[in-house]
Amino acid sequence: MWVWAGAARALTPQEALTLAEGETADRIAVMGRLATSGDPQAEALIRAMAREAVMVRGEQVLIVEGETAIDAVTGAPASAEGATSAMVNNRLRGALERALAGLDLLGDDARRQREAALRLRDSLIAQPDASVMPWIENALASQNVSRLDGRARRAVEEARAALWLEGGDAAQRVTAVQTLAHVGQDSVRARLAQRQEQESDPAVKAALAQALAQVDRALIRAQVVGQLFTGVSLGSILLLAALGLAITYGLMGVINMAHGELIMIGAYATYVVQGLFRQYLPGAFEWYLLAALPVAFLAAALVGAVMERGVIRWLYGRPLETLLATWGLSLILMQGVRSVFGAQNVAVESPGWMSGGVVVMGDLTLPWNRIVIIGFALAVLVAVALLIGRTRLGLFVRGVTQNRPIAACMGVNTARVDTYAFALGSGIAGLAGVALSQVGNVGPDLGQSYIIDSFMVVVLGGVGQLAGTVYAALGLGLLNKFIEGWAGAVLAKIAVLVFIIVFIQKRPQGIFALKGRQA
Amino acid sequence: MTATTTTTPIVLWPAKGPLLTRSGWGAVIAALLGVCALAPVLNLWVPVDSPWHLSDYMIGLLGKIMCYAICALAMDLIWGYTGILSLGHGLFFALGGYVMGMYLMRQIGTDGVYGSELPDFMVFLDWKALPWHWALSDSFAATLLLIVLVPGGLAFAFGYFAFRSRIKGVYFSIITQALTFAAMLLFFRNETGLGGNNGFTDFKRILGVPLATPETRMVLFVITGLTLLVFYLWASWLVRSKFGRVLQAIRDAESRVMFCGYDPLPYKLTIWVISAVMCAVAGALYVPQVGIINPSEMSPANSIEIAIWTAVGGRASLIGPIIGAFVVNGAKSVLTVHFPEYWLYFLGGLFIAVTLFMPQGLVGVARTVLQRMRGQAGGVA
Amino acid sequence: MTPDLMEAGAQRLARAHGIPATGQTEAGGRSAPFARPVKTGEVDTTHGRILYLEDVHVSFDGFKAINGLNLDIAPGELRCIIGPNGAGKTTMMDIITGKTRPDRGTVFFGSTIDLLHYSEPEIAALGIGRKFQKPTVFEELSVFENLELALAADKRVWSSLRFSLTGEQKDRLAEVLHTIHLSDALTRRAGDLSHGQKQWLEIGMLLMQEPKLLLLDEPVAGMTDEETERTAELFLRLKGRHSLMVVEHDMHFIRAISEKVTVLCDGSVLAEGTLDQVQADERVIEVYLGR
Amino acid sequence: NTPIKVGVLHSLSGTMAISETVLKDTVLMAVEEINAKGGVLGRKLEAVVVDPASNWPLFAERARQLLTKDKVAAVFGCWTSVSRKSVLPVFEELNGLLFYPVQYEGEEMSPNVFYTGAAPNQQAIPAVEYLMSADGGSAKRFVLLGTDYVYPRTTNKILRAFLKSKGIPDSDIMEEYTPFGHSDYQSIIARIKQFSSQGKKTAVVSTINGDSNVPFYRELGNQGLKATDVPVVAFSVGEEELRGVDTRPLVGHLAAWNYFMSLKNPVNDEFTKKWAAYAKAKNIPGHKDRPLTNDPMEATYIGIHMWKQAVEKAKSTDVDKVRVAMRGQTFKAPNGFEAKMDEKNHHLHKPVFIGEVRADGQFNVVWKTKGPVRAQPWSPFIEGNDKKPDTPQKSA
Amino acid sequence: MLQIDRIHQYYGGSHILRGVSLQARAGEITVVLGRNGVGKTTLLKALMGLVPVRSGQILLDGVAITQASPYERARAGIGYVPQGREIFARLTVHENLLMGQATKKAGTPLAPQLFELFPVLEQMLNRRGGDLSGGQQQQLAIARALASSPRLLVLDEPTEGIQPNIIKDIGRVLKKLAREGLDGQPMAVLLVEQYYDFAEELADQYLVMERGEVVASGPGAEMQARGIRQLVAI
Ligand SMILES: Nc1ncnc2c1ncn2[C@@H]1O[C@H](COP(=O)(O)OP(=O)(O)OP(=O)(O)O)[C@@H](O)[C@H]1O
Ligand SMILES: Nc1ncnc2c1ncn2[C@@H]1O[C@H](COP(=O)(O)OP(=O)(O)OP(=O)(O)O)[C@@H](O)[C@H]1O
Ligand SMILES: NC(N)=O
Ligand SMILES: [Mg+2]
Ligand SMILES: [Mg+2]
Repeated sequence: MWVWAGAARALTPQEALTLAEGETADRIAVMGRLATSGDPQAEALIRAMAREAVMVRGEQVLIVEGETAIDAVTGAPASAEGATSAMVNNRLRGALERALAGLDLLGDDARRQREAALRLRDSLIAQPDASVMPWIENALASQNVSRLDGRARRAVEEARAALWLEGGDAAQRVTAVQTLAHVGQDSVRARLAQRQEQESDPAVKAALAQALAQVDRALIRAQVVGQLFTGVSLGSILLLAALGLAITYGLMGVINMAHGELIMIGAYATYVVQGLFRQYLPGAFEWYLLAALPVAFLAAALVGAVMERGVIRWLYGRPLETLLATWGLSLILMQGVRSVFGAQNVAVESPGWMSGGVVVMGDLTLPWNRIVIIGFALAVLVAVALLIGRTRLGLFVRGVTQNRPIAACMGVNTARVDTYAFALGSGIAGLAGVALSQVGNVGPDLGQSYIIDSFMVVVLGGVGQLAGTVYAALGLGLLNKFIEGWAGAVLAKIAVLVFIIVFIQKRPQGIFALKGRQA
Repeated sequence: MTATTTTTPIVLWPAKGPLLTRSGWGAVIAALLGVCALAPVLNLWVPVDSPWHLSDYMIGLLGKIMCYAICALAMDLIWGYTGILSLGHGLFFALGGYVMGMYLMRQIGTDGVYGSELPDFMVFLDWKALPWHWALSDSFAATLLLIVLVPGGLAFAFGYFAFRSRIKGVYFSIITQALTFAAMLLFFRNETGLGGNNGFTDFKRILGVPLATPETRMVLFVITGLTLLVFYLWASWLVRSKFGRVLQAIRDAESRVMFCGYDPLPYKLTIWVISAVMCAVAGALYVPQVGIINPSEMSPANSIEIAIWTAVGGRASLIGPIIGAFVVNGAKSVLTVHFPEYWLYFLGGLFIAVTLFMPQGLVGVARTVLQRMRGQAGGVA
Repeated sequence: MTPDLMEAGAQRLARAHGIPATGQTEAGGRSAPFARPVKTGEVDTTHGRILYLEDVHVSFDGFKAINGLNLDIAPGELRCIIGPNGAGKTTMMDIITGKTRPDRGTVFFGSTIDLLHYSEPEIAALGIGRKFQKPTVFEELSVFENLELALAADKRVWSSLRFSLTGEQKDRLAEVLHTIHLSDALTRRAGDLSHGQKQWLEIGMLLMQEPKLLLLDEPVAGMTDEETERTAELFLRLKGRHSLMVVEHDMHFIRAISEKVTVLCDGSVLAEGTLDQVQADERVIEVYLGR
Repeated sequence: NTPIKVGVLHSLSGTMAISETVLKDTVLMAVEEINAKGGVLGRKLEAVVVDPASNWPLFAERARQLLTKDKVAAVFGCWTSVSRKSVLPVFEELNGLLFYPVQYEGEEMSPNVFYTGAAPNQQAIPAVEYLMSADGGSAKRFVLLGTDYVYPRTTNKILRAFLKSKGIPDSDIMEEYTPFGHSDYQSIIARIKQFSSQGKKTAVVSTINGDSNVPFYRELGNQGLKATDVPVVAFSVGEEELRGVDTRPLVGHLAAWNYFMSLKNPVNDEFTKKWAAYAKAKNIPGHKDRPLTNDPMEATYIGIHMWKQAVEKAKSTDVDKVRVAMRGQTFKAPNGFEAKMDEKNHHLHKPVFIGEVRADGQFNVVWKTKGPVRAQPWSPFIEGNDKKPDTPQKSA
Repeated sequence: MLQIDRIHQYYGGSHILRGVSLQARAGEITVVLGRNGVGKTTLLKALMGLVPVRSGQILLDGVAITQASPYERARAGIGYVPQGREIFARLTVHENLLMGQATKKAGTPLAPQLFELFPVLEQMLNRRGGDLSGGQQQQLAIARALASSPRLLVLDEPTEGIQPNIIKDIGRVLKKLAREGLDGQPMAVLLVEQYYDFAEELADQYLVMERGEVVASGPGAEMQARGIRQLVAI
């Protein structure tokens, strides 16, 4: 790291060119100088480098924003005709990030300050670099105090603690240990453990032992929470994938092998909506997913309705034949998507608010897309439960699926109810497709990877039992992630399947067996 | 019953038909001749450029499809007649194939890429000795035994527990699917010692005889054909016995069967194991003919396909599934060549058409057509 | 744990370890020489009872369907059971045939066979036949095949594989066919029969089984008066050689066949006696017969 | 003057269609191009396309059919190693010719196959060397992450031996496998995070199979593992695989290939333009709006052109003659170098590029070898391979 | 109200209904008698549209409903109690009754008269239909049909499995329903019955079927005189 220098120095064309095009080591050196120069032009150039918006035209270094380009040194408008991009590799990118952290810490954007401070802290915990100390002290010095908000200030203090831990006196070390103990991260644990091996001072040693225990507790807590979260998250995905099937199969008895393809249709609908937004509503792109929900629901529901009207309605009461016919439908749908969209995957971007994650308990990151999907699954579940359990349509669906001719004799338009019900189940599959497009592939095979899991969930829960479906999805998600924790992904998957086999032995009708005479 | 009943009336007994009808026997004999005489002659002795020549490619294709037909027949016994839909029969097929594959791997001897006694994949994954489960793979006799015992044993154990727990219907289907899926993942693992994802391939000889000769291929073809015929006759006999009727009764009303004093467990278990073993034998015949066995044979989709051949041909008629296997796989072979980009539409369409318009499968259609023709003929006469 | 539960547990353990259960079937406590499944004809009725229920309780989600039921039936007896809808008659048959496990109570076949330790097919093999309230036959099989399956014979896999009808069995089949008026329908699919015909077929299947004890749940429901009469005749003929327990709501039919009538109500016995006695019982009139 | 038939054996349906379909189109494009220039030996080429449907036994059946019924002069096909292993005996028995265009684990050298994809030393080893260099971040700790099948297993075995030779202890290597089609990488990424927080610079070497990459990278982005902290270098992730990913959070992660679409040279400009035009003309879904090229496409393209040159040199399509003529063939490849078929080992000499993911889904080349590298299909890091002959041997 | 005109019906090849005609008038109970398998149930199924008729006509208030689908017939005011109860086993008693009033507007409360008729149903409102005893199910089936306030009530052996006192109740109810319905409007009742005494007591009109044909008919009062009991018994 470089030492903070107060005096401003202007950016020279030569420096700019080295930064843009030189050998990596030279570029890093130049950047170090520039970052501390206090020259706004230099700061602009560094930030542009980090955005990868720098180009070189002959000897001239340009900052390019869309169509317009300016000379990096003079700030004058320039032409980007024939310019080539300045390349950034990881090593340089790392240095750039550190430089930006330095700049941000002294800037006046509180959010950036906080992020910069955290980044600084983490990098110092991982690799203590004593040369940064003066700079930290500077940042903490009285004239800057007002500039750092509480969180950022704490992070900088923690960064200082990381340095004190290695280079401070005994008292500083004890303070450092106590400060760091609150940062429940694996890297802190590693650092403290390393220190403990070298430490001779008894007071520090005692503090270390205490801190280690504290960090360990925090880590275990975080680990448990993390595992629960991943389990619930996997469960929510299984649930979403299975909910539609819980209707088309669980209630209606259609062994719908095309269920996965209905999910796929939902995902492709998302893709199409994304494309439309990008083209016609780029300003609202962040919110394209909200528009995709109804579109995907309707698209899948429509396909489902057509399937029901065209094929499935002739097969009620012959469940095993629905297997054959829907298998055929699934082949057709898959190849259809291949013909229209190509065999390769298509890109579905997550909107900004679903990217990244929230950091809790040290360095446990809970990704936003997972959190959103858990909430979404819950919402869909509640909606389905209400619809099936509390509405007249739900009642008709249940009645019709149990005894079609008699329901008709009661005055229920069974054909229409069947179509609605199947379309509803299909539409929910489409909604699942929207969610799945945010975590995995969107391609013609998308459905195939979920169909088996979906059936397992519905059957394990007990056919026709919505509550069972929920328990099964969550149970399998948690179990899978728990086993994966110590046996690896492959064995976990096998173990879960074996578990299903054994479990069904104990409960031959699934978790929520229909009790009573009609079981 | 009590003697008070007046005279026992004369009842016309339903004619207990012979095992096969006259035309049925005719077809069996024709098939026998076709497989054992016609095919070898057309393939081996008729010159290649003659229009009558039956190509090696066709022999390979037919041999493969006959193996599938055995699977479909086995599926029919358990699904069509007993009402138990297995979505895991691909597992038994694959296990039979793996047992045979292990033997064939050992037959490679030191002719492999690494010239080691061990199969190649073991060499480059640093295995120093054959793992225990390869112990008997050297012996052909043991292999034949294991082809029956391994899948049969697994089917027995699995079936015993499942049927004892009275797992039925879709619950049974799903756990069979889970079973084959789990096995697939297990076999994918390289640690399992069965070649991982690649499985076994590059076989050289069987019983010391090179595999890649037309003669060996023809012998395998004939054996497959004979096996199919024997299984067909055996299955016919089974379903016409009282045993077969109990199976159908179980399919229709299992609890009533119990109240009649039958314990369904041994019945289901027997047919389940028979069916599994049939598949295993098919798998064992399949591997030397196609030259590869790997875990994708255990993928759930493959098992579903077996059920599909059966349904297309027509359940609960033994000839139906055989026809189904030929039609679906034949269609696949032809269509993937002539319409590589559209064949799935045709195949999918075929499945839909069969379910919608031929609820009894192809055999049902044939039956109605035959009946119509007979009816007309009768009308004229 | 109550003593009878311990006893039950001990017996279950014994069965689980393959200790022959046949010992119980031998009269006078003699132990059976071989561990073979029990056979019909070995029921010990020396104490004058073929069926014996004591203090049986069953509840479903807290609803007491059977509530301290006591009942016994003598060998060769024809017992009629009547009682309001929901009294627990069908549930009682479910218990006897092993379909429902009681919460507590004793159910003995003869004086030695504790039925609670047997599964449905075992109970059927012991010699208890049952006709369901809703007729159940093998719909895809022909009338003939339905009867043939029910025929009393060794019902193990190996025997069925080698089975063929003997002349004697054919005669019996013909006789039963005649009895149930389905001689003309021999080859028809059972599923295509009308409701009443299915009832008859099911009775026929029962007869083929030659059970010691027949449980008949509303056998004449949906039959015409004349058919009802014929059924009554049939039951009277069977009586003596077989024991019968008949549940019916048809009082004419009951009158035609009954010697002793038990009235169930709310899961226990309300009254017992001849038809005239129970018909005169105020409580029975109140809950069942009506005025 | 009948056309010369060539077979195209790529899955157009099933799980592998995602990757393989575009290779079929590449062959068709090359055939069209060759025919436009007058064909081969004055005869037109005719491509026989079949669909082995991602079904390995079907690959063998189709191969036999192409060789015996259609009597094709050469076959371009296969992607997975298992499909190649499945057809290999057929090609050897019938003495056919297969051009295999995908990077693979090596340990094979058949006289009936020409391998135009990379062997491990043309991809995996240079990539790891780069990670250990200063520019690559001086990684000291490695996560070897792959899909559980033979290519990743073998590659990782080779890499482990290589890392050992560079002084990396076993405790600094973590090896993890996921099943095919695995789509939930939450736990694994959490574990990588933990593994990487021990103070030493950590890098991930990914041999995750195509299908699982999108979920993997998505999770990576969302859990905030950035390339500057823990770079991931992948061997099966190219332009086509990234099509399905939002690459902004992935900037800086790496891939190693012998070709990138973003390479700037005249041959590649022409190649990408040709492809774009072809995709538009043939209305190839996906590519008609956003044409992409990638390494296996380039390898396919090189393969068919080299075969054409060899046929012209041999003046015959006879397999034995073509095989001899193939040796030493050269071709100006889109990667800007002259690709050369080795005189002996049936593998191409290829340059190695390391690319960093850009925000637009393309790659910035951050490192490359000085020139083409000769393939070592028998990796020296596997015991006993030093005794292997350097020429293909027909298996007995 | 209801007029059935020479309908013919086939199951596959077998001719089940052979030109059956009948009339059911509002305010009257029309009873169909006949032995097992003569086609009584089939007749009612044809009336409900559950099986197609080959020829003949079915008129409700003079409007042909021969081609109408079952639910349209229900909406036209036919309530049906099928043979064998056919209640919705996995719906609760309450839900079964709600299904029964599918023809009414959503949210219509259940008619309290139903529970006056069958008090046991009120006790078991939340029990699953399939768990009820046979007789309870039969009562539920009748209540379910009444829930739609039909103008024509069709019952297929409604006394099967019901305890005597309730049979008596049912008899009284049917009479009352025919005269004044649930809401004061007379109702037509078409009853298929084997229980002769019950039938005779209720019948305003009767028909006897044999092998798919109506072989006797007339006013209920004359049944005894014409020896219908014997006719049915032969
Ligand atoms: N599985 C169950 N769950 C809840 N209640 C049940 C269950 N089985 C039976 N019941 C209740 O137990 C009571 C007894 O039923 P059961 O069928 O034995 O009556 P029954 O005497 O045969 O009547 P019926 O004459 O109407 O056939 C009834 O009220 C019934 O609703
Ligand atoms: N689905 C069917 N397929 C073929 N024949 C049938 C079918 N259903 C009924 N039958 C036959 O049609 C005839 C009339 O049957 P239906 O059920 O109408 O008789 P029913 O008069 O109601 O008799 P029951 O009094 O026994 O209920 C019977 O001979 C029966 O076997
Ligand atoms: N060869 C491969 N990538 O499977
Ligand atoms: Mg009852
Ligand atoms: Mg009837």
